[in-house]
Amino acid sequence: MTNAIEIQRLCYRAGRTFEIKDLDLHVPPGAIYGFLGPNGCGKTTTIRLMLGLLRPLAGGITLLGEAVPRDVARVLARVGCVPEQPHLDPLLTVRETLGFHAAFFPTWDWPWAERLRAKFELRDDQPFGRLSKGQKGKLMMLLALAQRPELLVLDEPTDGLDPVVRRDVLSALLEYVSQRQATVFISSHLVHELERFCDWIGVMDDGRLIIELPMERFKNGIKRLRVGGTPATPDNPPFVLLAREPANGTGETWLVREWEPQMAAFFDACGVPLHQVIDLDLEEGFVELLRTFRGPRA
Amino acid sequence: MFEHLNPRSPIPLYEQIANRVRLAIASGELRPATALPSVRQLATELRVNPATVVQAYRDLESEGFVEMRQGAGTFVREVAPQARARERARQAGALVREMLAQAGRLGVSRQELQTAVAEEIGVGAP
Amino acid sequence: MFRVMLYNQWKWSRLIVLLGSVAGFALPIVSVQGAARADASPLVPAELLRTVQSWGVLYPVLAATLGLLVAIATWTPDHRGRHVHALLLPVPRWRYVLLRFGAGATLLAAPILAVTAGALLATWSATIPAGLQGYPATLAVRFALAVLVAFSVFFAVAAGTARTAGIILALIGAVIVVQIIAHVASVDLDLLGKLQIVILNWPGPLAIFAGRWMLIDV
Amino acid sequence: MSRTRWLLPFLACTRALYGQDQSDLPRLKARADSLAREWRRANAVANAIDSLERTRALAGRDTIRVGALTIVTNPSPLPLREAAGRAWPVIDSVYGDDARQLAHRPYAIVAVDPDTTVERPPRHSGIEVPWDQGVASLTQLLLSSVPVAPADTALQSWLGGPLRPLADPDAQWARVYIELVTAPSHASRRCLIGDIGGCRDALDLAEHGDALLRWYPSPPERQAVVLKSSAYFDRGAQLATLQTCAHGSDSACTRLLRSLPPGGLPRPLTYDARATLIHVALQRGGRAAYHRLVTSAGLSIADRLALTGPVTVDSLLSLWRARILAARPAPGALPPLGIWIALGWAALFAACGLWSSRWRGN
Repeated sequence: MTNAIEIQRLCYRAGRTFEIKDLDLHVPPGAIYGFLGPNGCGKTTTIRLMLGLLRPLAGGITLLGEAVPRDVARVLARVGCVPEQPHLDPLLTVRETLGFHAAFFPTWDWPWAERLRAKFELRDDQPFGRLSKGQKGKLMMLLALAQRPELLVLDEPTDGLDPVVRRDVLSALLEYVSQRQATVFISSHLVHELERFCDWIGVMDDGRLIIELPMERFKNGIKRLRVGGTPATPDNPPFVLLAREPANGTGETWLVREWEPQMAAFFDACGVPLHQVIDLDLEEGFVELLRTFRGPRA
Repeated sequence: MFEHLNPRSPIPLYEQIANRVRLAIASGELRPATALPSVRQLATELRVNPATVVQAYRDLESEGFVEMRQGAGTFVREVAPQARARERARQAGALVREMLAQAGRLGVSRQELQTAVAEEIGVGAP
Repeated sequence: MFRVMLYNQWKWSRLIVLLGSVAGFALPIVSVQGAARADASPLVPAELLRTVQSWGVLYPVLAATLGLLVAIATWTPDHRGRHVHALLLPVPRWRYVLLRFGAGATLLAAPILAVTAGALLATWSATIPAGLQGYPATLAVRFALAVLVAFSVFFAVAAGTARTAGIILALIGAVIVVQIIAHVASVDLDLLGKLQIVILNWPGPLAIFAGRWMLIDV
Repeated sequence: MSRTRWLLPFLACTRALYGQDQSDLPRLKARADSLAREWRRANAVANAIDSLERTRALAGRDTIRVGALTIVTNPSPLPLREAAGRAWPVIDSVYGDDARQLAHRPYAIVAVDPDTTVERPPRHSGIEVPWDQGVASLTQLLLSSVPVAPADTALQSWLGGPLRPLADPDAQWARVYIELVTAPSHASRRCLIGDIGGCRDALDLAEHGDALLRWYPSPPERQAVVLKSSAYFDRGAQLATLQTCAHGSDSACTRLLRSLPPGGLPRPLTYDARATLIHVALQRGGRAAYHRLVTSAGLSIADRLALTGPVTVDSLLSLWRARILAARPAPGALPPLGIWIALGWAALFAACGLWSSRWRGN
């Protein structure tokens, strides 16, 4: 089966400074794809390009097998979106907003929408403009889910929401995913949130995708190594050496990617003393990755 | 039962979930034929990827702790007492290994650790 | 789809539509008030024509105002959301624009019907002296067309960004500036006059607004 | 005019006469005779100069003949021949046999530079026409200045102007319809409704009775007439009366209208109405009708019209009325394709709504 989202050599430019250059991105079907990156790195722009809200300068975007932006109107019927800003008509009440949205989506599921509304404690007669930020966030997720999409594209769906609301929103999302094998593309800068449920990770910085890996490989592969002495950089290591810096006291700390436990043998073979292999969680790994990515150029 | 899952731990989440179930079965907290929460319930509740839950249940099934009945759910199997004891012993071993690793990072020596254990548990004298 | 769109726009423009309908209903009735007396005085026809004509100026004004306000109200919900929601709906853009246009035009049917009703009532209740005739249907059709043209003009302008509106204003400004320069340089160039002729005469776009709007005429 | 130059010494002479003794009348008579002779001679010279002037102005110029119509003009881009071609049938239909006299009464048209800043030599005869005029306006010009002998004063004063072909008959008939409907006069109202007597009153063809009461029998009408010509009464001693009238006093209004000189009372209908009536009579009467009309001076206007017809005035009036009713102008409505044109524009503008930079916007 083809990828749910496939982006090839995507280029876009806005203003003088911001640019997305040769972006490649692949979201396998059924994946929950965490899209990470610092603020202003181009995540939102990428998502807007993906949804046909912007026109790329070059490159191809395919959503669920359909070309974007050419066939975006057709494919949007199968895609649930939560854009970064709530953007609904402020005069319509919750009920009317649901009605408006439902009229455009052939797959709209009223009973489920009703259940979610009750679960999210949204009142029918409240105008969208008067909803709190958390309620708006819940309503946005409700709209995206109740249309029963094959693909969910969520841009910071929990940004600025309090923990309780965040938990409700994500629970609803995961409930939907477990019912239906939907693909989820979710961007967030709350890394630890993604750590719970993403099985793919893409990290973006400065308009480029730095890394795109299954979550386990990313998490297990990025390690900090304590190495004795200051050995020469080994030739053709089986891992990717991202950075090396002197540790306090003796030796050095190496940051490596694509590490596997049996690679300790490599150090034995080189005669370099490997003192310790330190695990990193997603957030640490992400931060280290960004640091080393930016380091050489800074 | 599934509180304190730690997504930041290097131990994968599915492993953590499976562990909790194994422990509960070993300790008798989960009786045989008890239904485990459905994948959907658990994924929703824990806010984890449903695939993670599925993998945890698969592992448990292959180890003989649970059986997955098509369309009905996942149920705890009758586990022989020796197997339960073996599991408890395994868990104990894991706890100790974790403790040792922690101690290593903190620079606590084996001797000191042994003493502390003896004191905390209250058996054996130096 | 159309139903929800219509409802959505109704929420935004109901005040305009209601006030427009009231004004549209009242205008023909007021325009013959007093002048259409039952007595057969030879003074009545002239007076009636004068009154009807002076009130008649208000029909194109009402039509243009309604078109403008409803067109603005048509796009306001989308402008508020920076068109994100609209662009994420699974309909082609032309269909969405058509839905918006159709809903706006449908809402404008209310004031148009009000004018029709008012005109019929006014001509029916007024005593029209010999030699004069009431033209409620013609007036209503003309009003409907004027409203529609005004709506579609402002609909197109309001659909654009501030930049689009800026371009339009700049074009108008450029014509005026060229005219002024031509005047200063005493070049015989009457752009504005020509433009006016082109726009306000048949088959110009705004010709429907020009001319006399007479509910009662010879 | 050149003639005044010759008149001045003559006036000076007559003035000097007053100083003379009353007794020597024969001498004065002889003197007056000699002055009259002098005047005739001077007049003859003036005429000779005028004709010389005309000859000079048109010397070596084109002469255009269409039918009996003769136009003398200088070479210019004016489409005179075409205009004459259009004007001639109209003129012929009005004047009938009498139109032949136009062969001896040419139009003198001087085409001039349309640029008003160019200085022109003074001219004393001929109609100056800027040479950028179109055929339509030239035709109008030819129709409005037909050089036939003017009709007698009785006819002209009844008509309220010279008798001419109708320059724009459709518009004139339509104007008369509106006039008939809106004139603030009971008479014209009656005429509209179908009372031929009313038509006769409104057109000032009745010879007996008080015009004021026939035309404007009710106080509001009289007031309306006064107010319509308030500029005339708005001075001197009449100002106070005018104000009283404006406040609703019928006696004041009547007094004001009675104070007008004979024939000064505003008539209910204007020149157009009476001109169209004459044209009905001319058309009805055939090619000799115009001749009958101008040669019947001395009779009443009604009789002259009847003679021109030659039918009774009443049947002329009913013909006239029927034609007016038929000429009811179209109300200010849509042109035939107006609906489709407007719908087309609306569709076009709506389509412009598609071309919006919002789509795939920022």
